[in-house]
Amino acid sequence: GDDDDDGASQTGGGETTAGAVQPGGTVRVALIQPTTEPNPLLVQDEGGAGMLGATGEYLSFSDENLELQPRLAESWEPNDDGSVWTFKIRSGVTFHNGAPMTSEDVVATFEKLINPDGGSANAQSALGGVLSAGNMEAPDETTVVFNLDAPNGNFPTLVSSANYNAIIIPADLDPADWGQTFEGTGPFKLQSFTPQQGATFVRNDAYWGDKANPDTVDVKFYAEEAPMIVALQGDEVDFVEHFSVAGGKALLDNPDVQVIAIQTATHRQLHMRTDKEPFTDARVRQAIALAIDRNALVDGLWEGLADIGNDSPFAPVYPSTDTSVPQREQDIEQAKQLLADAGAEGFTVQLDTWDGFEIPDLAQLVKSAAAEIGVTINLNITDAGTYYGDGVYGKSPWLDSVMGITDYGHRPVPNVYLTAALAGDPKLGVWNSAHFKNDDYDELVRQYVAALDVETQKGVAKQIQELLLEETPIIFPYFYNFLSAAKPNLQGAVSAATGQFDLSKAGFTA
Amino acid sequence: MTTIEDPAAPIQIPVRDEATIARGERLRLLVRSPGFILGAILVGFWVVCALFGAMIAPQDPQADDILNKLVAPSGDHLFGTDRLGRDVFSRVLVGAREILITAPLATLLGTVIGTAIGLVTGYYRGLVDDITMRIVDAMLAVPVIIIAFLAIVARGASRLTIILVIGFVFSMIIAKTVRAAVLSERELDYVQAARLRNERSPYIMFAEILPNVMGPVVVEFTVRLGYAIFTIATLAFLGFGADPSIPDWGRDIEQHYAFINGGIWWAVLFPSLAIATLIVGINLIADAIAQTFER
Amino acid sequence: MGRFLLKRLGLAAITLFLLSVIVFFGTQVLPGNVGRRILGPFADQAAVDNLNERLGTDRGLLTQYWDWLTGLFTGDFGTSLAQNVPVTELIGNALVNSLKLAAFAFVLVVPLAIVGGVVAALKRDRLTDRVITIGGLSLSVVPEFVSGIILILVFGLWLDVLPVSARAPTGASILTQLEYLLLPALTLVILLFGYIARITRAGTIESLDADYTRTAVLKGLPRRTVLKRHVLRNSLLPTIAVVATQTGYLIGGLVVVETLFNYPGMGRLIVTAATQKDMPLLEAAVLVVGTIFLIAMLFADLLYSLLNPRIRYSGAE
Amino acid sequence: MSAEPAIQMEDLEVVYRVRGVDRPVLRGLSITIAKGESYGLVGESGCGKTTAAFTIMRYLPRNGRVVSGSIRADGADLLTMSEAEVRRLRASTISMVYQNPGAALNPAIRVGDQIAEVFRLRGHDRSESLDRAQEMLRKVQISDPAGGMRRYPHQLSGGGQQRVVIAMALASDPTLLILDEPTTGLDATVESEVLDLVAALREEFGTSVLFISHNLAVIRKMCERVGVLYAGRLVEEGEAETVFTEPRHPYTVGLLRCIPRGGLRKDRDRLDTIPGYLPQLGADLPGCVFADRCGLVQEICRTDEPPLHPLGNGHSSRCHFHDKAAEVPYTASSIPEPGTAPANGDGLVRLEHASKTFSHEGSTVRALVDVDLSIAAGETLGLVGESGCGKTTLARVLLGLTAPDDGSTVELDGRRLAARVVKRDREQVRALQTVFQNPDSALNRRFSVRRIIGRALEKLVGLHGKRREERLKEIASSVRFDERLLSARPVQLSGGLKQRVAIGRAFAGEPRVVVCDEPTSALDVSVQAAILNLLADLQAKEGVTYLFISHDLGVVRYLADRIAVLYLGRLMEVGPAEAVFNPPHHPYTEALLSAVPTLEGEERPRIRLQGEIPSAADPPSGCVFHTRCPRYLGAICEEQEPPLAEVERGHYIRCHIPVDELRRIQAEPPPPRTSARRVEDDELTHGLTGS
Ligand SMILES: Nc1ncnc2c1ncn2[C@@H]1O[C@H](COP(=O)(O)OP(=O)(O)OP(=O)(O)O)[C@@H](O)[C@H]1O
Ligand SMILES: Nc1ncnc2c1ncn2[C@@H]1O[C@H](COP(=O)(O)OP(=O)(O)OP(=O)(O)O)[C@@H](O)[C@H]1O
Ligand SMILES: [Mg+2]
Ligand SMILES: [Mg+2]
Repeated sequence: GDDDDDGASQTGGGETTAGAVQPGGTVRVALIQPTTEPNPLLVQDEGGAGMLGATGEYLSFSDENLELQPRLAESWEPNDDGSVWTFKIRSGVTFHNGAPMTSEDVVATFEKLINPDGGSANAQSALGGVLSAGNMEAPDETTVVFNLDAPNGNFPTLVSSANYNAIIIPADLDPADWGQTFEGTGPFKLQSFTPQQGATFVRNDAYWGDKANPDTVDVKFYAEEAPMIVALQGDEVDFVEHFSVAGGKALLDNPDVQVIAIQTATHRQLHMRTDKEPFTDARVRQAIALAIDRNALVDGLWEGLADIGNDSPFAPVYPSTDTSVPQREQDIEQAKQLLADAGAEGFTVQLDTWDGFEIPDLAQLVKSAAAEIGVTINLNITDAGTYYGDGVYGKSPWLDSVMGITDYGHRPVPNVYLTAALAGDPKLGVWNSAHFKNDDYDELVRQYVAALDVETQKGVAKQIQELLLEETPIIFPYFYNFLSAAKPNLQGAVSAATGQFDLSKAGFTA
Repeated sequence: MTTIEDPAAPIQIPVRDEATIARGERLRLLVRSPGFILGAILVGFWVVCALFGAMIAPQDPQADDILNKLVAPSGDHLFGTDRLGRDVFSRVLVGAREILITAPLATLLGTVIGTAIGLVTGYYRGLVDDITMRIVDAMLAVPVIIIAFLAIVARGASRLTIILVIGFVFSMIIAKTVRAAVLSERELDYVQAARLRNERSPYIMFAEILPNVMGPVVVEFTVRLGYAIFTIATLAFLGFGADPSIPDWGRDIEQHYAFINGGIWWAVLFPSLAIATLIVGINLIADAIAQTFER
Repeated sequence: MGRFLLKRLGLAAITLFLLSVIVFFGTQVLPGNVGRRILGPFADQAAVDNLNERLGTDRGLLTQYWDWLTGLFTGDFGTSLAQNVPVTELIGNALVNSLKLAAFAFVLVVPLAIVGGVVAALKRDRLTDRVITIGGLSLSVVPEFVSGIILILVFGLWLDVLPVSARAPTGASILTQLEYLLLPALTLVILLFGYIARITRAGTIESLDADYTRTAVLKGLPRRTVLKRHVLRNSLLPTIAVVATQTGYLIGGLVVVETLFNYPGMGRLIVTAATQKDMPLLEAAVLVVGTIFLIAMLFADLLYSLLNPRIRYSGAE
Repeated sequence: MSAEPAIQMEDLEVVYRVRGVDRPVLRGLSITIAKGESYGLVGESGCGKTTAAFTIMRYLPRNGRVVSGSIRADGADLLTMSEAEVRRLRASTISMVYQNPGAALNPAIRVGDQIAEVFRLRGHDRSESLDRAQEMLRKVQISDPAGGMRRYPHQLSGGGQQRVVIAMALASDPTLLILDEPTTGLDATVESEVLDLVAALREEFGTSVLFISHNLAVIRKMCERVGVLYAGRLVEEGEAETVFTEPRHPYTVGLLRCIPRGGLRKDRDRLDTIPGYLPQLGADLPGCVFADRCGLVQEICRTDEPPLHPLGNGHSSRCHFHDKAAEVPYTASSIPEPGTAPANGDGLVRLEHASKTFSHEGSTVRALVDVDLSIAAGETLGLVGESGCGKTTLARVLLGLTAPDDGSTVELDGRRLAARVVKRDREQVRALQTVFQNPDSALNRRFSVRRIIGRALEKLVGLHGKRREERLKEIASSVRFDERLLSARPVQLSGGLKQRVAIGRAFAGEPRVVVCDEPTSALDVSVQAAILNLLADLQAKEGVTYLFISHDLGVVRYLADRIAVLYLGRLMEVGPAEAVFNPPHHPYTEALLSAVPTLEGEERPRIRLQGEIPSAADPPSGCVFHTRCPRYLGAICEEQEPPLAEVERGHYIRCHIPVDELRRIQAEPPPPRTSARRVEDDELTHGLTGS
């Protein structure tokens, strides 16, 4: 079931042109410029993830439906409580340099990623508290055993492509040198790479699976979205790895472009500090949430290409989300009433955030929504560096502000959102900008994480969703789609919400 | 002894030399030149908008209406609506305020500091002058936009930062111009005459020389003002500006230029025209002033 | 002349040194911590400290400056923090791109503007003059992001005759490369034409009004000869200086144009380096831009003195 | 040679369009210059001389236009010619040389090429043109013509540049050569050489000359016929001799009376002036153009334009009362009684071993070398010398504006003065004031006259408020400056009025010594006369001491009690005015004096200086004058610097030649020109060795 995906939809005026895909060819890709060197440990941006995924492969690939497609792992099994996971590694796979890929390489890769001094910050945000260094074994060439810190039902996802740093690299390769060769096992291998300009990849004829269709993939980096869009319109690229609704309006209405939309959990969190006036009272937080017209946001900001959020991280895309929990809708009257009840009418508060994506727009819309219930919001919009600061409590507007908007990228499971952003234990809740502390909640999350099957998860999820609706430490207004665009004659291009793209099956129709 | 050889003749205005035109005459000429008039109309319009824009504007420039975003110009919205459904016409009118506060202040700051530096270095010359001019040269080797950019990344995009950094860079350019004027001015005999009265150097610099270099200073001010607007708009375009709900031409363009290829031109065109007309207006004035001083 | 040159060179060297000081200490004002910038907000503080120590960014500023300066002399510009490649490599690529664009823009605009300025001067105060000066002025005050966008729309999308990004596919011929560079270069032409034409006009008028031109006319020389031999030679002197002063901007200040046309030149490199707090890259890039500017000024001085015997021989007397 | 005149202007009316109005500049000008004739055009600044010249060249400014009249050059109607014909005319028939040769040559082209251009135009090929150009340079007596070819204009001296311009003008072998103030701005010594050259070349080429100048003496020397222009109208015309000896127009009479000619002295004679100003450009002048300033004016003068009355022998005057012209009443009052006794022997100001060395770009210039000089209270010391000899430097050292070298002493009242004015006390600063050469530069153009003089009163005398205002008015009246003009700015004043303001400022602090650095050289003669009178009056009244610098020997002679002669920063001669002006004097002084053309036109024995002033950066050995000395003695001059010896009481000369020898040889006619320099005079040498 590789081709017809429910999660990905083709929208826009563009239709794929029918006809047989021709072999070979060069696919020209527009990719947002990576912010760091290509280094599996350092990458924490979309462009960088795209580079990793261009030649590297993961144990499994998290597809548009958040299902895991086996790649370097053929299969995986948990023990009874989900605290030990055993992965069967594919045999006969070689790196581009010809060396065989074995379980040793897998263990070495993950040891490097979670190394407490100098590992990958991003990989650790997923694996922290789940997997500790030294707890992996490779009993034979094709087996890897992960001994987890605590039971975890979603562990395979955490080591899949969703954790984009986790490409398997040779055990003896220093990740800092990865950029010189782009060593990996994927269907394409590096031909050339120029920092800040682009890279060219060619077919790996020694690939273990179906050989890639295009001869070459030519990636150009773009510092901004607009020129990428223009490049596609001007026929200078065939595939735009990612674009936004706001910047890509021209593509959405354009019959000469195919737009590929993937439902994701990417979202914004509007936090309100539960330990600071005026938001100590849950009714005040609810009032703000009720003032916002989410339908208008989804239609206006996202042209409908987003899911409405219900003030919990449980996005509609997650199988574990209980969709029967009633959706919060705009209700100005009730909001005013709640404010009156809480005795907090007409206050003024500052909203901190940064200048990226549609965030300033959202901030302004929140500001005018709040104005409707008599609340004055002053915007303080800075650059990302200022907003995130040092990323620790006391040194970061993100974590210290009374009210703020933070961007959260897509995760295949909601675990990070549930713990890092909301857990009361400061060791776990490292990004808890709302300073939310609720023991019931913490217990529910523990249960959710340990649950091994979707039905159990769903049961716990319902309780969490209801609890968060009541408490509303964070407003989740929407989860928006990941959009890629391609020329109509390009078929089979696949992208992932985490930034990787797979063009091995891509090709041009006549 | 009391014979008056020169009769009490009427004041000789341009008798001796048609080319030297008295000040009043100069002003009259200036005010009459078509370039100046056009420039004054353009700039005057925007100044009125800056002062009373909020009253003139048909709608609240900050009021969003997300479901009516990017609507083409029509009777309801003369210039259409922007990405949040705000009225572009109102935003353009009110947007004059932001730039007409920052740009003149920045230029004024640069002019005042630059004039002072230019006067002092040009008057004293010597080592201080050499060092100052080398530093100025070194600073000017880096493009203005880069310096401004670094300062803003460093200090945040507050109005104050923008004023300070642009003022700072301009002060060097202006210092060079003023210095050159002072260098030739200080060779004139009235400066020696002042020394022969035991005047203090500050008096000579600021009371005697300064009025005589005001011509280049005024010209520099107007020319720089145009550049200040250009630079500030460019910074806003690069994404530096304070609260995005406050109308700002450069930033509004930045927010919408990506829509152009989707056929949505109004949200960019009108603020662009606003910037262009304002700068053209200022340059026309600058040109007219420069020409009057040249005579 | 040797003396004149030597003096200029000496001054340029001092200026360059000051520039290095300004650049180095100026970039230190950027907020935030280098290690934190690289590792991102989510990284562990210990890892950040570790990295800072490894990068040497925890040492005293003067020590860092000294190391940097001595490094420069041995051709070691340092390693980019963000990209972990030698800074020279990144700058090399960007610089070549910037130089190409700048050269192309110059080749287009300088002759055009000189002709425009001279024609305006000859038709002083007549309609042609007004059209050239006011028209040029109006064009030159339209910010690049406005003119660039319009050019993209008209030539790239509607007429679809020119590529919209400036970067030609690798291995493209010179001609193709120029085709790709045409739109950004045109944007710069629009920006610079009015300015250069204005200076040329002023210079030409000055030399048209000069006594030596009168002498030439009164000698009975044909108008063409007067213009070619007597007027232009002297009138282009100010233009040289002005063209030179634009190089700094053209090499390092094209942030907007490079962004619009997705052209990886020095301007964008500097902006990226600044936002990423990639100090070695930022410092080196700004220094390179400044140096090129100074070289251009030096070159202009030289040319100026070659065309102007007063300067050429002043050292000799 | 045909009988056609070289140029014939007939009823020429020329206007300039200023702010939309046509303003007449030339009013019915008719001048005819015969082939081979030299014609002089004189008149105050702004009367239209240059306009006339450019009209002939068909080179009026863009706003200028010929309204009516005709010009015929060699028979052809010049005003109706096509552009191409005009070009041919300029290339072959009429050439022009004008003031400021430095600007007239293209700075970027070698002079040889600039001259050769003319020959190329006439169809010669490149190398031939260059040869001919070199030949022209030889003709204009450029030393080393071959080397001169390769020089750039800035590498030549002012005189050299003017020679090149003349060479260029004559290269086309024109019928008519127009010279517009060709020597204004040049030193008298250089001027006389250039004038000699022009005269010689005119003879050689047989060219007609239109010679424009405001210097009557120069015109007298150079021209056969002369026309006097006033406000665009020719008011008198005739043989130069006749016009200058028997002027028949009040304007000409006035001009001649203004000039401090030989023999006039401030204590005996008063210069006459012409009151008022030239009418404004384009003023409506229905009657006689000169009526407003004329001492003979009658009602008819204001209403009826006088015709050009022929007076016989080509002499004509445009005056209703031409027969009474010579009797125009004098405007000036009598000589004022001296207030204090002039010139008592004691030095009020003294310079001792005053030296000044400038270093510039590695080379050093000794602008002043060991000058000893004292000026007595109440006297006027005239300081003369060629341009660059250090006159201004000396003045600035005295004033404290330039610090002299160590070892130099400046004393006032026997008390040593600080080197810099800032270190001097208020009384000392007050005591020494100055009047600068150029009032445009000396007066702050942003200040009103009131502020300019008032500030001096405040700073120097400490007067404020009402007392300041009172004193201000007193000063204004003593410099004859209408107090109604006190709020005017300098730009609104004429040159003469500006200089009065400058003088008023200098006198505000009741100074004891006033340094006047060429105070009248930027002014017209009539204005100059008024200023000189004023200075003389002020001295008589206030008893001030003057250090009066000028390159115009006539002016110096009129005003100075004693005279000092500087050459290359050295004092060559100093003594009472009459002693210096009469033999025996230093050969350099002798040469300076003989270079000045006189109004009387009498051909004085001419001593010519050879070569150019040596560079002050690299002065000759021995006597610095030996390279140019017409009375060069021999090796001793090159080896030994002569002392400044007292030859008579109070008269010092720095020369190896004994004073008696000087007296004797200077009474004789000068040695022939060619032998001037290196020929040894046995007798002299003997005389010297004998002593
Ligand atoms: N282009 C012009 N436009 C208007 N007025 C002019 C122009 N050129 C000269 N004038 C005026 O015309 C008058 C005559 O000028 P012109 O230069 O012919 O006088 P001149 O006798 O040569 O004076 P000078 O001795 O100062 O050279 C002056 O009042 C001058 O100011
Ligand atoms: N500031 C200076 N720096 C260098 N050299 C100078 C300076 N001022 C004067 N000189 C030189 O000193 C010499 C004497 O100059 P000074 O101005 O005293 O001459 P002057 O007799 O007043 O000449 P003029 O008649 O032209 O006014 C000249 O060679 C001049 O070039
Ligand atoms: Mg003249
Ligand atoms: Mg002098």
